[in-house]
Amino acid sequence: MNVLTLEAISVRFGGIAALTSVGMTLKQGELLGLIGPNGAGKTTLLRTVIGVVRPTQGRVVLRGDDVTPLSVDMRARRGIALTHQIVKPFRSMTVLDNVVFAAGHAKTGNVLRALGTRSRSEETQRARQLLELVGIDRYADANPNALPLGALKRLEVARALATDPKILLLDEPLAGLNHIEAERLADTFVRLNADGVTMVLIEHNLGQVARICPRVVVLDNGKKIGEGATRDMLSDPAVVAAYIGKEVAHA
Amino acid sequence: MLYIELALQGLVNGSMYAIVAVGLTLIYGLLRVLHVAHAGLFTLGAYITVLLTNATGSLVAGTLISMLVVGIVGMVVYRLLYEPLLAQPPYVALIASIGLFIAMEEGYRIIFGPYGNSFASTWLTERVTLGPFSMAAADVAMLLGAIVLLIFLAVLMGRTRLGMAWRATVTDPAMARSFGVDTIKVRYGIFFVASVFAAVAGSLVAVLNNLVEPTMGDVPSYKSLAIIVLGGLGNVTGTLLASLLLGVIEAYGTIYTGAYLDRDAIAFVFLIAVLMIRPQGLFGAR
Amino acid sequence: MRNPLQLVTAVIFAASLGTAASAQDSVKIGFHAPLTGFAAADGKSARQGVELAVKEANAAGGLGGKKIVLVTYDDEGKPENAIPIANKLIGQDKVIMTVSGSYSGPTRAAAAVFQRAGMPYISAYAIHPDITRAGDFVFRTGMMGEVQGRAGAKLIGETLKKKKVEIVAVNNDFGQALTAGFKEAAPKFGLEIVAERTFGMADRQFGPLVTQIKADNPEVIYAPGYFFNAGPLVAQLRAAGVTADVIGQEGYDGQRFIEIAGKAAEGVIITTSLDRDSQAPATRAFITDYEKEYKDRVDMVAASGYSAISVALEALKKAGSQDGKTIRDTIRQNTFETAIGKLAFNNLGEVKKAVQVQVVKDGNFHRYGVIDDLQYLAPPER
Amino acid sequence: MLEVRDLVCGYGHLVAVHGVSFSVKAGEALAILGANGAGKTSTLMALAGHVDIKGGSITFGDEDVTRATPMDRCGRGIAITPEGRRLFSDLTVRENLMVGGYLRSMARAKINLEKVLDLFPRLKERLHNRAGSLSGGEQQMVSIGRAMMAEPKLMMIDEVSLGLMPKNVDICYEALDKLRSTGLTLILVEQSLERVLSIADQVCVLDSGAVAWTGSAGEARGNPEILDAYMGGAH
Amino acid sequence: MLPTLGAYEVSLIVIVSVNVMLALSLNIITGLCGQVSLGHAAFFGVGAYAAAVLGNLGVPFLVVLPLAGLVGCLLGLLVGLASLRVRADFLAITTMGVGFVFVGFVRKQNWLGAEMGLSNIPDHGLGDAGFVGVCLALVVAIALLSAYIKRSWLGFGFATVADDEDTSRTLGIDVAAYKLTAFVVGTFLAGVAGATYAYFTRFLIPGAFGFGVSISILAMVIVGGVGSIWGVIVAAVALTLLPEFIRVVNDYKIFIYGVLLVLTMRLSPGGLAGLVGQLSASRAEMPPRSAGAQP
Repeated sequence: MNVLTLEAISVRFGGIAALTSVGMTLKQGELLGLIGPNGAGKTTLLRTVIGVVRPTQGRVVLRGDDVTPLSVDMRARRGIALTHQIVKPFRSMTVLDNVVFAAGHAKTGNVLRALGTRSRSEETQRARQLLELVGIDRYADANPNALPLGALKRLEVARALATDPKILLLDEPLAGLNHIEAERLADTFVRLNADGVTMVLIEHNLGQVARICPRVVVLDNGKKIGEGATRDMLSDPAVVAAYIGKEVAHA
Repeated sequence: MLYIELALQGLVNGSMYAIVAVGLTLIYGLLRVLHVAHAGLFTLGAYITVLLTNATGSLVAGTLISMLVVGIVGMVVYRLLYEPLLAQPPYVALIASIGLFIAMEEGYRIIFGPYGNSFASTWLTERVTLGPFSMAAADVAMLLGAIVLLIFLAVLMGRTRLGMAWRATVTDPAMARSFGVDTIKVRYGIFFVASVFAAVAGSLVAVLNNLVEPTMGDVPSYKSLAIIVLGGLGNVTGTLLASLLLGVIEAYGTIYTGAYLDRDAIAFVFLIAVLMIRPQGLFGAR
Repeated sequence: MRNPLQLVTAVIFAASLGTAASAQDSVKIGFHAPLTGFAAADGKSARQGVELAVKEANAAGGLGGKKIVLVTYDDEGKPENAIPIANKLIGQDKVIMTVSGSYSGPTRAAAAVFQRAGMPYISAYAIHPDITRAGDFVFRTGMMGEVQGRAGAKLIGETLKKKKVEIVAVNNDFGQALTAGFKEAAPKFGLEIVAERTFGMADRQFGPLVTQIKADNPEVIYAPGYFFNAGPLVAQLRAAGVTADVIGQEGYDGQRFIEIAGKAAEGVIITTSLDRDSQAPATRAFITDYEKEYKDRVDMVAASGYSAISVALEALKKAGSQDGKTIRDTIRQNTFETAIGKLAFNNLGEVKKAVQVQVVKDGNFHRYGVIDDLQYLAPPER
Repeated sequence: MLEVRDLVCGYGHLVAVHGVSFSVKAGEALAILGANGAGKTSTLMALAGHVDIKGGSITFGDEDVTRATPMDRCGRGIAITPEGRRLFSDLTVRENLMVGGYLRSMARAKINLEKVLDLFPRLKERLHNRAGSLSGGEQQMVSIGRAMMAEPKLMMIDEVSLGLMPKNVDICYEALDKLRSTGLTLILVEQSLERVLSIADQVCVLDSGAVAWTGSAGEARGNPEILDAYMGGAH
Repeated sequence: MLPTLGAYEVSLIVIVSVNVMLALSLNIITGLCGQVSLGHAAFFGVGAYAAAVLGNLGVPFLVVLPLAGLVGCLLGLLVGLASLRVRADFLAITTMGVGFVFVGFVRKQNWLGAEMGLSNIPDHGLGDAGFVGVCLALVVAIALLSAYIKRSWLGFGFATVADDEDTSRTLGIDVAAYKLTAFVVGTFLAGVAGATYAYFTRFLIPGAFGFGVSISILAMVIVGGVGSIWGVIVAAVALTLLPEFIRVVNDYKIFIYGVLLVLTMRLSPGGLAGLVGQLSASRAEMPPRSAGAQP
């Protein structure tokens, strides 16, 4: 069953085509890799799915419903979550509160409801679990400004997970992590995926992509140039020429 | 004919706005601070010019010394007020700046008295005739002053290495330092140039009105904030165009809609209308 | 950082000592004016006028041997400040009457407080009609705005015999009140109002307005405003080649107007309270003493402040009592010789007096005429 | 050439590095490795002069530069390619590079500009584009080029491969290799072990703000388990 | 109820109360929700004029209070809608513009007294003690409401909108609803403060709601410490009474006020709340605002 279908998405920024008629489907429970050169339009595609970017053409269909006209927050409430490539923690609050807030999504959906409730104990507990899950629980009470980039990347993941997403869009979550840390976080993704969270992963760490994503979509220059089993794609001449270069990744 | 003359008068006013606001937008671009006290330096420039001109008999000498002194005071303001607050949220510097502006205006009143000062001899009635148009000499001086200063600024910012270093400092001061740009000097430099501009504007306004008062910075203080927002905060060209546009709109507005809204309200109705259509200002923020 | 704070504390301390020092055997009179803010120039003139009068009265022996002490507060020209000031003057400072050297906003707000407390209150030069309507304890020695507007119309229509008038008024209560009075009286003098325009208090550059006035081509420009507007306006009008007569009012009245406008000020005629060429002893004494005391020229506001407190002191002397009602009745029943002429008050507490017409000649204000036609100058009785 | 002794540094009250010592000889390439939060970037930024140094010393050449300003360090020949590249995004590529050569004469800057363009021919057609409009790979090239413009003796590069596609990583490493062959001293902070060990001579592994292991790149390549022990972070 | 109070004390308490209400109301918009407003006096003015008009129509004071608040928040809703279009400094200047347009509009409206102002606002009929009681009750109620909002999930949401509204949106926050709520609540309370003011001075002129008033309200919020309820209350009381206590130094009063603003910001940029925070706890110092641009 397709949870998410992108129908011929085109995006233009001030006359420059960022995406040209990109179509793609995401199956329930899938862990899809989204790869391609820098500037290929991967991040733009994820931002179109969550609604930060409005497509000039095409539709975003979530479980059969056209969500293209919906705002970002409405899409988030339908279960789409995004981790930012350029980290965006709430810098005025602690790492823990960043996640607590996201975990309170049921209370913050309606302004009156939000005004009527004060208890944060459940959400705090859940947030601590999530910080532990991504391995940054030792930073819980720190200010995000004091964290190294890799930890902030993981905070993005924990905060997105706190919204209990059905579809998790991960934009380079492994950047800034060394191979051991990356492997550990990738394993976490696999576990979550097994628990039923559908995921799209943008990542240049092809080793991890090859390890955890059965299927990838390859973008180049705003167009889809390939889609299929990860192993096949990583050896596809067009993909190698555009993306991987002369050294074949250690897949 | 009337329309053209109104537009010309609007441009004269717009030129004054431009000379004040360009400095403000430079400083905003550099520090992200709404430097309200800039208008206090404008008033200081006017006072020094009037007092020195009356003492020495030379308007040129008075203006030049005023530019120098106000430029230095501008650097002092940066050093004592803004530099220690750079790490704070911008509204902290805003309130500090407003406090300084209030204290400056009151200081002028206490020192120079509330009645204002005038030149011993005036140039107000001198006129320049150009074809069918005839303008007060002071108006022409304002227009020419604005053109000269703004060309100077454009060349400085766009064509020199110093200008490049300035713009690099605006984007990322730490990195600019790492490549040898002395960002502290750059900041002093910007404050000096911006404050010199304020002094020139103050001197020109002093000549134009033959009146320098403690509160003469009030209108520039908020009007130039509106202008730099209209121009797209930090955008120098945008600020220049917004100044002239606002000058012209006020000129027509005071004549044709003055019965319904006062001059400030006309300016701000225009501002709000523009921002609702273009939230980043007429010419976009940098 | 410690030094400025110490300085501040020292100043406050010294100042409070200063007020505390003068205590018994004295009569306290309250005074408030805008000493800071947009109207600080008028506040300073008013204060100097009032202080001079008190100084002279004390030199002449005070009030029955008691020293007169002036309690002065700055209201910044804001109504909300005037209320606590009025209450403080009444409750804390225990003054026996108060003079306002302020604009209409603060004066109107304070008037209600003094009325409620039953304390006589004299406004020196505020123009708002509602001030005296606060009640029978409130008096005004200045002209109501409407009255002065009517005088302006009479001046243009009867004395100057001009017809086509353009009104160019400052955008505040002063401008609005004068315009209203002028327009009310204009038909009676056959005046044709060709256009009516306004400018802001803060405006000093009138380029577009001047261009438009030139196009409107009036015979006379009636321009209610203050010296700081009028100086640049008149200069810019003349610079643009507009030769129409400019008629001003008491807002122009001061040497600063002439200094700002320079030669352009020549020939400008104003309606005001002070006649500089008057031979009346009270006026001559005031002008001489003021210029000697402050090394500065007199203006209308200083004269008004001086005269308002002269009325207060004279009334206190005549009443021989510190009771509010007695003082009120004394003011009401008497006439007073002041620097701005002979003053008497009607039922509402409005002054009945002549309007002085002055013209700028050779860099000074001089007498042009007097309008004492009570048909047009009579203030309302209720 | 560079001697770091007992370096303690951090932001405000927060101490990120407690007592790190290492040295780099002229012409050498040192790789600084470690888990996230181990203090690698802080160490590099401290060497560039952007972090409060609370203790220890940094000697460059024969001179103590512990308290030197970033401008001074640049003048002495230390250049940085920072994490996240941090280009002057409103300036053009050419202007970015010229700011890199700010302390050099105009003539020298022009010669150096040619060198950068020889190394990264792709930047030629981008010279007048805004740096902010470039793709990640191109930005990294500008960042390396900008550091080259300063004519450094020591170049510090923080995570050159961060967010870059494999092909661009290759291009950047090739460029670094070429620079190294000209005798330039390098300090590299990197997460991709394999790439960095192919170019480094010496390795310094940090753990929780302190040096956990140092040795030659050869040793490190031979015993990956040594490194792995410190890569997992505090768990 | 308060038998020993003289008229002077009563007038001070009322003025302080009005300013505390204004500061707290702006604190909801600026302090909690991060939308800096330089035009808060407009909502204050709308409330005051609405109260004057309603009062003159014979509506009793206690009914006028909430109605004035409603009129205030009607304008607040409009400005809130504008806040969805423009951000940060652009919003600050837009709200400043709203302030100027409001004053410019009233200046020309004869039915609102135009330049001559509105006088003859009826007496509130509660007597001094009753009026003071209403003022204090309003202050307490608004303070409690602010404290409650701050601790609720609504306040939590405000904090994220203040911090980074785009990210807040990706977490499912209807940013528009939150901002509008902040504006509606804040401007309602400003309108109530306006009504209180109108019945206090019983005389309104457009100039009483100008830019300077907006600035002084914002100064109270920032000197108190953005978002801190007790800090804002203390600052509002202090900044209102300061000129009153140094009235004896008439000539230097405003000068001292300006200098104190500068010194407060210079010595304690976090305002009173920040100062107390620094003194009481050994909290880790926050590193400076990131000066560098993101790639």
